[in-house]
Amino acid sequence: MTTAIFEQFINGTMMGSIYVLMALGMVLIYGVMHVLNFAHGVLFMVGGYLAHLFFFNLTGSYPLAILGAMVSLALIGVLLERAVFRALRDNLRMQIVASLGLIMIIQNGVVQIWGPHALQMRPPPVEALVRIGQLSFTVQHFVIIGVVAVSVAALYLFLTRTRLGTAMRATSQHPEAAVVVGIDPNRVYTLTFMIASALAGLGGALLGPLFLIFPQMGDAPMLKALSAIIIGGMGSVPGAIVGGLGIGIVESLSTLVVPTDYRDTIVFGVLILMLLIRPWGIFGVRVRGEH
Amino acid sequence: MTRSFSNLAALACLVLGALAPLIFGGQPYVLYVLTLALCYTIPAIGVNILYGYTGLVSLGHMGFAGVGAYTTALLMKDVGVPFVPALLGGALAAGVLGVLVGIPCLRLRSHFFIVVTLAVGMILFTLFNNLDALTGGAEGLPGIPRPAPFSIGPIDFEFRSLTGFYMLTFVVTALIFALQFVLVRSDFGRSLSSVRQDEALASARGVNVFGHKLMAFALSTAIAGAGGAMKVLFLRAAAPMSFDMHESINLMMMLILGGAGYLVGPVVGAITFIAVPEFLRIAAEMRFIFFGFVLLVLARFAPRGICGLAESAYKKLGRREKTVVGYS
Amino acid sequence: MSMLKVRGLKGGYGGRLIVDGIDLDVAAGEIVTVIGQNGAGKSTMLKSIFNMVPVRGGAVALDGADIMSVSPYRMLTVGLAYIPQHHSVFPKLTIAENLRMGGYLLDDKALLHERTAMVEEMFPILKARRAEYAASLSGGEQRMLEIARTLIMDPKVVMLDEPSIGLAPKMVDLVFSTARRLAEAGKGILMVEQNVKKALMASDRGYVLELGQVRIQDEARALIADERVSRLYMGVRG
Amino acid sequence: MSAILEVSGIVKTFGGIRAIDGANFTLDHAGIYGLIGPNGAGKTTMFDIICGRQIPDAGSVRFHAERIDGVAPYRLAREGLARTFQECRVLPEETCLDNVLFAAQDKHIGTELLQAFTRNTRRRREAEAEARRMLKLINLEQYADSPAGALSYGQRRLLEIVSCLMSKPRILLLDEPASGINPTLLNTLHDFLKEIYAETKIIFLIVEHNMEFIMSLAQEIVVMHQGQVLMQGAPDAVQANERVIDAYLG
Amino acid sequence: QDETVTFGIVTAQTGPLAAPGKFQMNGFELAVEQINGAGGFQVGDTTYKLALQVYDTRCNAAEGASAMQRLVTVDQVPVVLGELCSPVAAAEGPIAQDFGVPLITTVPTAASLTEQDNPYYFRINANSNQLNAALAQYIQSIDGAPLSFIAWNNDAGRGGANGIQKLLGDNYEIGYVGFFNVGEVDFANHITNIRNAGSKSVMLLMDEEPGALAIRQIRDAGLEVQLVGTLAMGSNRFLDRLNAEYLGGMVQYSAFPPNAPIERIKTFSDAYKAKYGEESHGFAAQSYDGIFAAVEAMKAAGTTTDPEAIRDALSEISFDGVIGPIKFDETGQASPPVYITEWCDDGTRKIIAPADLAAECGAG
Ligand SMILES: Nc1ncnc2c1ncn2[C@@H]1O[C@H](COP(=O)(O)OP(=O)(O)OP(=O)(O)O)[C@@H](O)[C@H]1O
Ligand SMILES: Nc1ncnc2c1ncn2[C@@H]1O[C@H](COP(=O)(O)OP(=O)(O)OP(=O)(O)O)[C@@H](O)[C@H]1O
Ligand SMILES: CC(C)C[C@H](N)C(=O)O
Ligand SMILES: [Mg+2]
Ligand SMILES: [Mg+2]
Repeated sequence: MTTAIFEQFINGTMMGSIYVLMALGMVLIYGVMHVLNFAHGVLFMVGGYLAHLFFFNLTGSYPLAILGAMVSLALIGVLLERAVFRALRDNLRMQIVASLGLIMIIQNGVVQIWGPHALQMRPPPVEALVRIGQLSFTVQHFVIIGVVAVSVAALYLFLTRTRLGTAMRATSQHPEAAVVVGIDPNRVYTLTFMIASALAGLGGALLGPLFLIFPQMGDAPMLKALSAIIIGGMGSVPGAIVGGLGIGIVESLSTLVVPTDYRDTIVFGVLILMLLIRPWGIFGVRVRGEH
Repeated sequence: MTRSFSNLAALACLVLGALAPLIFGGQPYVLYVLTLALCYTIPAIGVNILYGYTGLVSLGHMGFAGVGAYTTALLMKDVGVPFVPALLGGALAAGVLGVLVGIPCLRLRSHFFIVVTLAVGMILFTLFNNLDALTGGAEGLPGIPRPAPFSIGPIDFEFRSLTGFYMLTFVVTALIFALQFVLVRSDFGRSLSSVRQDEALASARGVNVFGHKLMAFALSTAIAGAGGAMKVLFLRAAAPMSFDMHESINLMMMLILGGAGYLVGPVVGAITFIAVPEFLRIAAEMRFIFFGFVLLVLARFAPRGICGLAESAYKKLGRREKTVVGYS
Repeated sequence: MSMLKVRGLKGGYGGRLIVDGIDLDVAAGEIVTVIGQNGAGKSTMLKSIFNMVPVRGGAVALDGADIMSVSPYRMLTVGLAYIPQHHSVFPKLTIAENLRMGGYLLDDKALLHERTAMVEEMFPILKARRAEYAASLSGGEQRMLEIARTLIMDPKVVMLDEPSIGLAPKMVDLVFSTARRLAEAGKGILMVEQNVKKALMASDRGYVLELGQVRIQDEARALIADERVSRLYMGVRG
Repeated sequence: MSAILEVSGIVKTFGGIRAIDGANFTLDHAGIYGLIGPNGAGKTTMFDIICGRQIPDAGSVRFHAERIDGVAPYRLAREGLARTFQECRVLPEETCLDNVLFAAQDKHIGTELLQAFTRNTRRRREAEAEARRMLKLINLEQYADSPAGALSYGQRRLLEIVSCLMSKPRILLLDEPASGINPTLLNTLHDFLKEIYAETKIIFLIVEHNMEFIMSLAQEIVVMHQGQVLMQGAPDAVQANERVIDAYLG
Repeated sequence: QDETVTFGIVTAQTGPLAAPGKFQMNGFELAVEQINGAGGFQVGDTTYKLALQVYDTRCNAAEGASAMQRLVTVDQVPVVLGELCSPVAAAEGPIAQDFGVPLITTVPTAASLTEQDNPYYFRINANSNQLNAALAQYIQSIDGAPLSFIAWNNDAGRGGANGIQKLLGDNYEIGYVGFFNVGEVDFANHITNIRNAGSKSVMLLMDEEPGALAIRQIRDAGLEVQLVGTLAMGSNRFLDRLNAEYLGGMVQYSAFPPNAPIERIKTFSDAYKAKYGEESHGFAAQSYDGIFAAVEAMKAAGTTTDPEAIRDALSEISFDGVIGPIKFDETGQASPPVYITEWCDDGTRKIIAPADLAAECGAG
C-alpha cells in the first residue's frame, strides 16, 4: 500500500503541477482584469498542438518546441486581449459569453486543421523511464514537476521583485490609481494575458507528449484549475499553487479507496466540504466590504 | 428595465407562442425546434430568477434539471404516474435537492457558490451516468412515455404528435413564465433584487438575505427540474449528457445572451441559442466556428443581451423623455 | 505666470456634458480651490483635465505646453498629478511598494532613490511603516501616502479631489498644511473641496462652479467675505 | 428604567488590529447622540457590531435590556434598528421612489409571497404617497422616478437617510451623514433631522467628523479613541476636554 | 437521365466523438462512391445515384433528435443511417417511428435500443450483449482470473464492463474495475489498482487513442498481464501509436479484421486503403454495410420514396456484407460475427475466433 500511495503521490504531484500552471494563468487574468477566462483550457490545448507542430515540422527539438509553443501562445494571448477582451473589460457577463465563443471557435478550428484524431508525440523524456523500486515513471513526470516549480518561482520573483510585476499587482488592486501613477493599464492587461497564455501553452506542451494531444485535452485541467483558484481564495497566487497541487494529489490518492468513476465526486465533494469548513478559501482573507 | 418594454415583449412572446402551431403547422421541424427551445426556456427562467434577479450564478443547473427529468421519467415509465403529478414530483425532487444544497452552501461568498454549483452539477452528472440500475446509466433511459391523451367534452388532447406536445410545453412554459412575472414584480422580487444590488444594504433594511437566497434557489431548481422533465418527455429518452456541465454553462449563456434580468430574456436566449446552431446545420463542421463568432459579436455589441439591445431600440423609437436625470 | 491653463474645457459621460466650458488658471506656488454644490461637476472637471472622461473638448496647457491629448497615464511625465476623490492607495502593496509605483515612470534608479528619500523625510510616518501594507494606514495617513506618491515624479501641478473627506479635524488641518508646504515648494495646487471654509482659508484663490460652469472667481479671502457665496456654498444661514 | 442602548466591554480584533478594545457607553433616553473620534478609532466597527454586521469578540450590546450582539442584521432591522453606511449605500438600479418603498415594505418571505398573489393596490398607493411626501421633504421629488445610481453623492446620502426613516425605526445610526455634502445642503439636512426628531422622538446616533454639524445637532457626544470610549458628555464639555482636543480636534 | 436518392446521416462531426464519427463517415462515403461509380443502382426501371445529407449530432440527444427531425420532415429522406452514441440513438428512434422512416444505426451498442418495440429501428452492428457473449466465452477459455477492467465511463465502456461481469458469473474472480471519462488520459491510478489486485488479465474497453496510452502505461509500469481490447485496438493505426513489443500476445474482439483472408473483406479493405490511405476500420465497415442494406431494401421494395415499404423490405433482407451476413431479427438487430484476434510478435494479427474463420498471423 505504501508503494501505491507513493506512486499516486508522484502522479498527483505531476498532474497537480499542470493544474498549478493553468491556475496561475487564470488567477493572474482574474486578479488583474477580473476576467474569468473559460477559454484558458483551449489555449492549453493549442499549446499541445503547437508543440507537436514545432517538434515534427519545424525544430525537431523538444525544448525548442516547448519554447515555440510558449512564444506562439504569448502572441495569441496578446491578440485575444486586444481583439476580444479589451472591449469587454467591465462586463463580466459578456466575458463569459465571449470566452465560450472562443472555445467553440478554437476547439472546432483545431479539428479543421489537424483533424479529429488525437495526435501523439514522443520526445526523449517521455520514452525514458525512471525506476524507483518496483515502480517506474517516465522522465517527463519529473520534467513537468521541475519545469513547473521553476516557472512558479520565476513568476513569483517577477511579481514581487520587478517594477512591471509590482505594477501588475498594483493595477489589479486599484486600476484607477494605477493610471494616476502613470501605469498604462492596457499594457499591463496585455502583459497579463501574454504571461497567462504562455503558461497555458507551456502546460499543453508539457502534458501533451506524456498523454495525447486532442481537442478536449484542456477541458479537465481548466475545470480543475478553476476549482483550484476558487479554493485558493480567488486572486491569491499562493492559493492557486496550493489549490492546484492539492486537487491533483487528492484526486490521485482518492482512486486508491473509491471507484474511479466516482473520482470527480470525491474531488468536488472534498471541495465543497472544504468550503463549508473554511468559507473564505485556503488563502483568502476576509476583508471588510466583501460578503 | 422599463416596465412597458417588458410587458410588451412578454405579451408578444405569449401571442406568438400560442399562434406558433398555426403559423408553423406545415413545418414540423420549426415547431420541433421551438418545442426544444421552450424546454430550455423553462430552466432558463429558473436561472433568471436566480441570476438575473438575485444575482447568484449557478453552473450546475442542468444537474437539477436532470434530477427533475429522471424523477418524472421514472415515475411515468416505471410507476405509471400520470403526467401532472409526475411533473410536479420532478419539480419537487429538484427543489428539495436545491434546498438541501442551498442550506449549507448559500452562506458562501458568491464565487465559492459558483464552484459549489459546478461541483454539485458534476456530482449529479456522475450519478446519472453511474447508477445504471436506476437511471439506465451511460446508455441512457429509452422509452419514456409521452403524457396520456385525454379529452374534455368534445375536444381531444394528445401529446404524441408534435403539435400536441408543443401546446403542452407551451402551456407549462406559460405557467412558469407567469409565476416568474408575479414573483419578480412583487415585494419578494424587490427583495431579491436588493440582494443582488447590495447584500449588506439589503440585510440592514431587514431582508433575510440567506432566506431569500434559499427561496430563490429552491424555486429556481424546482423550475429547472420541470424544464428537465419536459425535455426528456419530449425526447422520449434521457441521457446523462443532456444534463452535464456543458449544458449548464449553455443554460447560463442562453440567459445572458437573451438578457439576464429581463422577463423575456430566457425566452429570447433559449430560442437564439437553439435556433442559430440549427440554422447553421448547413455549415456542417464549420457550424460551431460560426456560432462562436456569433457569440463574440453579440458579446461585443449587445452588452446587456438581446433584450437590452431591443430595449434601447424601443426607447429610441418611443423617444419618450422621462424625468431628466441631472443636477438641480 | 499660469502653470496650468484651462480654456473652454468641456467634459462628460456618453452624450451628457457635465463640464461645460470652463476657464481656469493655476500659477506656480498658489493653491486654488474649486467649490460648488453636489453634482455641480467638480470631480468631472478634474477628470476632464486629466483626460479621464469619455467626452471632452477645449484646451489644457501645462507650463505652456498643450497637454490636451496626453493619455492619463502619461500625465505624470509632463508634470500633472491627480489624486482622486476616493482612496487610491494600493491596499495590498507595502508603503514602500506604493512609493515605488509612484516612480513607475522613472527609469533612473539613482533619482528614484533620491526622491523617495526626500519624500520619506517629508512624511516620516511613511518611512517608519514602510514595510506595512498601505491598507493598515488610517484614512488621513493614506491621503499622505497618496500625496507623497505623486511627489516622486516631481509634478508641477497637483490636483486633489476632496482631500479632506472623511478625515478627522486634526487630519484635515494636516492635509491643508501639507498642501501649503507643496505650494511653497513652487508647485501649483488645484483642490476641490466641500469643507469650504477651511479649504478657502488655506487657499490663495477660489472658483465657484455651478452646473458645469464657473460662476465666480476671486481671491479666497474675498470669496469667504462674499455674503452670497457664504450663504449658497458655505452654509452660513441668513 | 433601563437604558435604551447599552454597550459594554466590547472587544473586536481584525487579525492583529484591536479595532475596539473594551468600549462602554449607554444611551439613557431618547435624543440625538454624536459619536466622534479620530480615524480608525472604531466608530464604524461599533456601528457594525450594534447592527449585527460584526460579532464582537467579547462584551455585549443591549437594546431595551435585551441582548442584541450577534443577532442577524435583518432581525435587528425588523426590530427597528436602522443604519446608514459610511460609504453610502442605495440600490443603484431602483428608482428613488422604489428605494424608499423598499425600505418600508414588510420583508418576511411569507408576507412577500402572499403579497405577490394578492396584490393590495390601495395599500400600495398609500405607501407611495407617503414615500413621495418624504422625497419632497428633502427636495428629491423630481428624482422620484430616476434610478438612484444617477444621483449626486449628497443626494444619495439624503435618500439613504430618508429610506431608513421610512422603515419607522426606533433607533437610527448614521455614519458620517455630512461627509462630502455641501454646507448649504447640510443645513437642510440638519434641520430635517431636528424636525424628524421633534416629530418622532426616535433615537439618533451619529458618527461625524464635521464638528460644527454634530455639535449643534447632538445633545450628547460619545468620544472614541483607539477602540475605547474616551468620554461621554454634552457638546460643550467635549469640546473643552483637553484629551479630546489632543487626540482628535487638534 | 439519372435520379438521385438522398439518405439522411446522423453522426458526430464535432465534439469529443468526432474521431469515431470520421470512420463512420468514411464508410458511408466509400459506399456511396462505389455505388455511384458503378453507375448507381436500379430500382424498377430507374437508375438512382446516391447522395447523403449529413447532420452533426455531437453525441447530444437533443441535437440528434433535431437532426433526425430535420432529415425526416425538411429533407424528407426515405431512410436515416448512422449515430455513434446509444442515448442519442434512443432519442432518434421514436422520431423514426413517429414519421415512419427507418433508422439504421451502425455503431451504438446499448442492447436496450432494439428492445423498444420500434419497428423502424434497425441496427447493423453487434450489440453489447453479442459482443459481451463472445468476449466472455474467450475469457473463460484462458487462464485470466483475476480479470480487471479499464473502461470508458460511457455507454460502450460501462455496457461492456458490466455485461461481461454478469456473463462470467459470480464465481469468476474480478480484480478491479475502473472507469474513466472520455477525454481523460491518465491511467496511473488504474494501473496502481490493477497491480494491487494481482490481476492476470486486463480488459480495455475504450477507443484506440486512450487504448494505446493505457497499454503503454501498463507495460511501462512493468505489469505482465494478458491484455484484452476492443475492435479499435486491432489495427495498423493502433500499431503506429505503439510498437509491436507492447502489443505481442494481446487479444481483442473485432467486428471486422481488415486483413482476414475473406474475399469481401479484402476487397473492402483495399478500396478503403486506396481512398483514405489508411487501414480500414470496423465502424467504417459497419456503416458501409448500412448503406448497402438500405439500397438492397430499396431494390427489394421497388421504391426509393416509400419509407414504409423500405422498412418492410429491410426487415426481410438478407445479404452478405463486409462484416458478415446481414439479416435483421424481429427486433431489428443484425447478428454479424464477432471475431477475436491476437497480436503476433511481428506486428501482424491472427484470427483465433470464431473457430471456423481462424487464420494465421497477417490475417487479423
Ligand atoms: N461615471 C458617470 N457616468 C455618468 N454620469 C456621471 C458619472 N459620474 C458623475 N456623473 C454625473 O455627473 C454629474 C456631476 O458629477 P461630479 O462627480 O462631477 O459632481 P461633483 O461636483 O464632484 O459632486 P460631489 O461634490 O458630490 O462630489 C452628476 O450629476 C453625476 O450624476
Ligand atoms: N474588516 C476589517 N479588517 C481589518 N481591519 C479592519 C476591518 N474593519 C476595520 N478595521 C480596522 O479597525 C480599525 C477601526 O476601524 P473603523 O472603521 O471602525 O474606524 P472609524 O472610527 O470608523 O474610522 P473613520 O473615521 O476613518 O471612518 C481601523 O484600524 C481599521 O483599519
Ligand atoms: C466509440 C464510440 C462511438 C462507441 C459508441 N459509444 C458505442 O455505443 O459503441
Ligand atoms: Mg466629486
Ligand atoms: Mg468609519
